[in-house]
Amino acid sequence: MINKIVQSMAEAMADIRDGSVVLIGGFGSIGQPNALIDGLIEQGAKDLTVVANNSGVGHVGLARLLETGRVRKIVCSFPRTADPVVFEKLWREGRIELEVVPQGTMAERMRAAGAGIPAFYTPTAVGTKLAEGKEEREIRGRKYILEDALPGDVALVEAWEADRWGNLTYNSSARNFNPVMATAAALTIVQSQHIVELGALDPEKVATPGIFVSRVLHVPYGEPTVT
Amino acid sequence: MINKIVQSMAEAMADIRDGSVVLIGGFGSIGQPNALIDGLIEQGAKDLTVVANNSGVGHVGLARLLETGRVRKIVCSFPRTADPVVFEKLWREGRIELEVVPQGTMAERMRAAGAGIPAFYTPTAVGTKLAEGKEEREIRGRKYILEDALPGDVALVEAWEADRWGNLTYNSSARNFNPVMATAAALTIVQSQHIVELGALDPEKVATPGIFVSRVLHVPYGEPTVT
Amino acid sequence: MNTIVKDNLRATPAHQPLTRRQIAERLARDIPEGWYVNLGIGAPLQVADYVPAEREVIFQSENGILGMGPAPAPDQINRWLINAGKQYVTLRTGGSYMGHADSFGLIRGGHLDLCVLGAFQVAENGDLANWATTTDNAPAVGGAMDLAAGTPRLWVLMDHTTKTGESRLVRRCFYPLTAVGVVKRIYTNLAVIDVTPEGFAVREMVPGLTLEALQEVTDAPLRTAA
Amino acid sequence: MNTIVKDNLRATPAHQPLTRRQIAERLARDIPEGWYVNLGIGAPLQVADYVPAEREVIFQSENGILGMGPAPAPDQINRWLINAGKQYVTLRTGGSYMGHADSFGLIRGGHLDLCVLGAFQVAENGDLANWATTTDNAPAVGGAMDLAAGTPRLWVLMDHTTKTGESRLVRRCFYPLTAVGVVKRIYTNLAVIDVTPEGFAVREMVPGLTLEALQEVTDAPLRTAA
Repeated sequence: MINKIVQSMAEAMADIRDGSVVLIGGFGSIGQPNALIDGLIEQGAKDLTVVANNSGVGHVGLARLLETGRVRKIVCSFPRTADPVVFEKLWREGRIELEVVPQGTMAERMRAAGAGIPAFYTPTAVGTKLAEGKEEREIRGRKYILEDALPGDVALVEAWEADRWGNLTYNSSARNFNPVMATAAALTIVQSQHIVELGALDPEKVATPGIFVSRVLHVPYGEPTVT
Repeated sequence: MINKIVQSMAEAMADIRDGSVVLIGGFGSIGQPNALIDGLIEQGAKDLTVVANNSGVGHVGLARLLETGRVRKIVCSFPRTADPVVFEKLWREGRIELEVVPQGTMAERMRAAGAGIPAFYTPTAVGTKLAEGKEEREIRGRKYILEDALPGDVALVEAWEADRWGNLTYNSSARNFNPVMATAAALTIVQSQHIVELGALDPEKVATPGIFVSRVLHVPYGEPTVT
Repeated sequence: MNTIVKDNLRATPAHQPLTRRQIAERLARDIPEGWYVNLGIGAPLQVADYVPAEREVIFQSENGILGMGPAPAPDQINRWLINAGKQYVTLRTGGSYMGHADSFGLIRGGHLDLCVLGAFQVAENGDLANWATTTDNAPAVGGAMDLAAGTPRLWVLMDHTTKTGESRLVRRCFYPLTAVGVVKRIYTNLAVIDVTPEGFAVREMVPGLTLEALQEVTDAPLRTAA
Repeated sequence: MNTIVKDNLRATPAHQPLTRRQIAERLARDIPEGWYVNLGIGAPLQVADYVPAEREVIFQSENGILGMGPAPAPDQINRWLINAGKQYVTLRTGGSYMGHADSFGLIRGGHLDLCVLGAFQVAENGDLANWATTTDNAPAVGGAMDLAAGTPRLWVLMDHTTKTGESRLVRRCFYPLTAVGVVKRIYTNLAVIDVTPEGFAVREMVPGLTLEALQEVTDAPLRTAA
C-alpha cells in the first residue's frame, strides 16, 4: 500500500543535505509551511539556497530560518514585507546573497523545471537591470530574454487536504507557489491541515496530484495569524 | 452584466475569418466539439489551418470539416484513427498540408502561446526526423531543440459545465487539449453540456477560468457514441 | 522648472489638484463592464472602490485570485485569502483560484484587459520606472515587471510631481526601468495623459488648469490629444 | 543470420518463446509498488493486467489520467473516460484528471518511474525506433517522442524478431528514430536484456535457450549481464 503520510517531523525531514536548494511555498505568510521550516531548522541542514517569494516576517518561519545563518543565498521576488528585519540585517551585513527575480519569471522557471523545459524566452524584464547578463533575442519582432529552469532539491509545501497518495488541495489564495514548487523539486515534503481518506478528494479538483509529492505530515495548526 | 452565453450557433461563429488558425479540442472523439465544428462548416470560413490531436473519424466532426476542402493545413500528433478515411484520401492526393508534432510538444507550444512565452527548448524529438530544420542547443550537457509558441485565432472547446462568466469544468478525460487551447486563442468558443448559475462552480475546481473564454453555446448532446 | 514656478502653480486658485482617491475615482470611470483588471499595490487598489457593483469588472490578484472582491466584514475574514498587498479580501460570486504559474501565465500571456500601476516616473516613450529609486534597500520587484511586460493596456496612476515638485513625466526615466515602452495612459492629480508615438498627449485637465500651466510642471513636452 | 539458422532455432524443442501476454506478465513482475507507470498503446497496455490490485502501481495515461484502472463493466462505462488507445477505462480510487499541458509536463519533466513502449527496433546504444517504418502512410507520432525523451526509465516490450525473422535488436536502427539513447531494458519473447554503456547485456532467457542460440537471432552482440 502506498502511504506517503509520515508520522514524525524527523521522518519528514530525512535526507535533506547541506547545500540543498530548498523551494518554500507561500505568498507572505499565507501558504507558507512554517512547521516544516521549523523542522528544517531542527534538522540542521546548512549552506542552503532558499527560493521563496518573500524573505520572511518578524522572527518566525522563513525569517527564523534565515536568522540561523544556514541560508547562503535567497532567490525571491520581493524581499520586503511589513517586518523584514532579519533579512535586511543579514543583507546589509553582506551575510546573505540575494537573487531578485520577477515573480512571474520565478514561477515560470520552476514550472519549466517541473515540466522538463530547460530554458525559455520571456518578455519580462527586457531592457531592465534584471536582464543584465542574460541572452536577449528578437523573436517575431519583439525582444525577449532567455531564462533557465529553476529546479529544487527539496520543496516545502503547505496544503489544505492530503490523502495517502499525496494528492493535495489548497485553501483559496494559499495555493500560490505551492503547486508549482511541488513539481519542481526532487523531494517534495508537504504539511497539510487535513488528512483525508483516499478517494475523498474529487478527481476533478485535485490541485497537486500525488506524483509530485514525496511525504505528507499532518499539521493541523489552525489559522494563520499574520499575512 | 457579463454574459458570454450566446443563443445561436450563428452568434457563436461570428467573425471567424478565412485563413484562420483554428484550435480544436478533443482526443479522438472525446472532448471534441462536434457541434461547433458543424457550425464552422455552416459558417463557411475557408483556407483554415486546423490544430487538433487527430485528424477525424469517419465522416463526422473534424473529418466532415476536412471533407469540405476548407482546411489548407492540419497540425496534429496522430493523423490516424480507427477510420481516418477522409484525411488519408486528402493527404494522398496532396490536397492537405500536414505538420506532425509530438503530442506533448503540441500541447506545450499552445501552453506557451497562452502564457506569453514565444519559444522554449525541449528534449522531445531531439535526434529525430521531426527535429529537422529546428535549432538545436546544448544546455547543461543535454541536447534540446527550440520550439515556437503555437497561437490560434480561434479555439473550439467542449466543456461539461459553464457559467455566464465562461468558467468551465470538463468531464474526466474529455479535458485533454481543451483547457490549453482555450488559453492559446484570441477567440475561444465553447460548447457546453450544461449551463449553470454563476457561483454554482466550486472556485477551487474551475478548470478554465472565464478570462480565457469568449462565447459559450449550450449543446446538451448527451453521450459521445464513438471514441 | 524652478521653485518659484512651482509655488506659483500651487498658489493658483483657479485649479484644485485631485486627491489620490479622486484620481482612482476618475480612472474607474474609464473601465467598462467586462474588463479583466489587475490593480497594483497601493493607490491603484482604490480604483476598485469606485467601480459600482452593477458594472461587472473582474479584478485579478497576481497571487492567484480571479474575481477578487472587497475587504471582508471583520467577522467574515478568510485568513487564507489575501490580495497582492497582503490585505484580507473576498472572492466574488463567479471567482476562482489558481496557482502562481497559471496566474502569471495569464498575466504574461496578455489576457488582462488592463493593469493599473503606480510609478515613480513615466517617460514619453512609455518607459515605466516603478520598482526602485535607490540602492540602499535590497531590491524588490514583485510582479511589477511581469504585469508591465505582459498586459497590453497599462495605465499609471500617480501624482504629477514628487513631493518636492519634480515632474514624474519625463523625457527619459533616470530611475531603474520596470519595462520599456509599455505605458499607454497616465492618470495624475492634474490630468489624464495618453502616451502616443508622438509623446505625451493631454486628454483632460482638472478644471481651471491650462496646458501652459501643466507644461510648467512637466519635464517632457505635452500636446493636446487629437 | 540466415533462414536456415532461424528455422533451426524455431525447430529447437528445448525452448518455448513467450506469448505477448507472457512477456507482459514477465515485465509486470519487475514493477514494484509505488511506481508511476505509463504503458504504451498495444501490447504494453496488457502489463496492467498482471499487476495484482494489492500491489499499488499508479498508471498514467497521457490523455490526462493519473491512476487509471481497468476496463469498466459494460453497464458501467463512462463514455468520456478513455485511455491513450481510445478504449474505455476506469479511474482508481485516488486517481485524478488533468489536461494535456499538465499531463505532458509531468511526462517531459521525468516524474514517471517507468514507461513501457513497443518498438520496431532498439539499437545497442538505446536508440528507439517505434513510430514509423514506411513513408507510405501519413506520419503519426502521438506521444511516443515525449514519453521516450521524458521518462528516465524506458523499457521496451516487443518480439525479439520480426515475423520474417529479422532481429529487432540492432547495432543501429534503420527505421526513423523516436529518441536517441533512451531504452534501458528490453523484454522480448526470448529474453530480458539490459541496454548498458557496453551494449546489450542478457539478464535472463526463456528456459532451454542458450546465449549462443539467442545471439544467432540477434544482430547486435550480446553478453551476459554482470
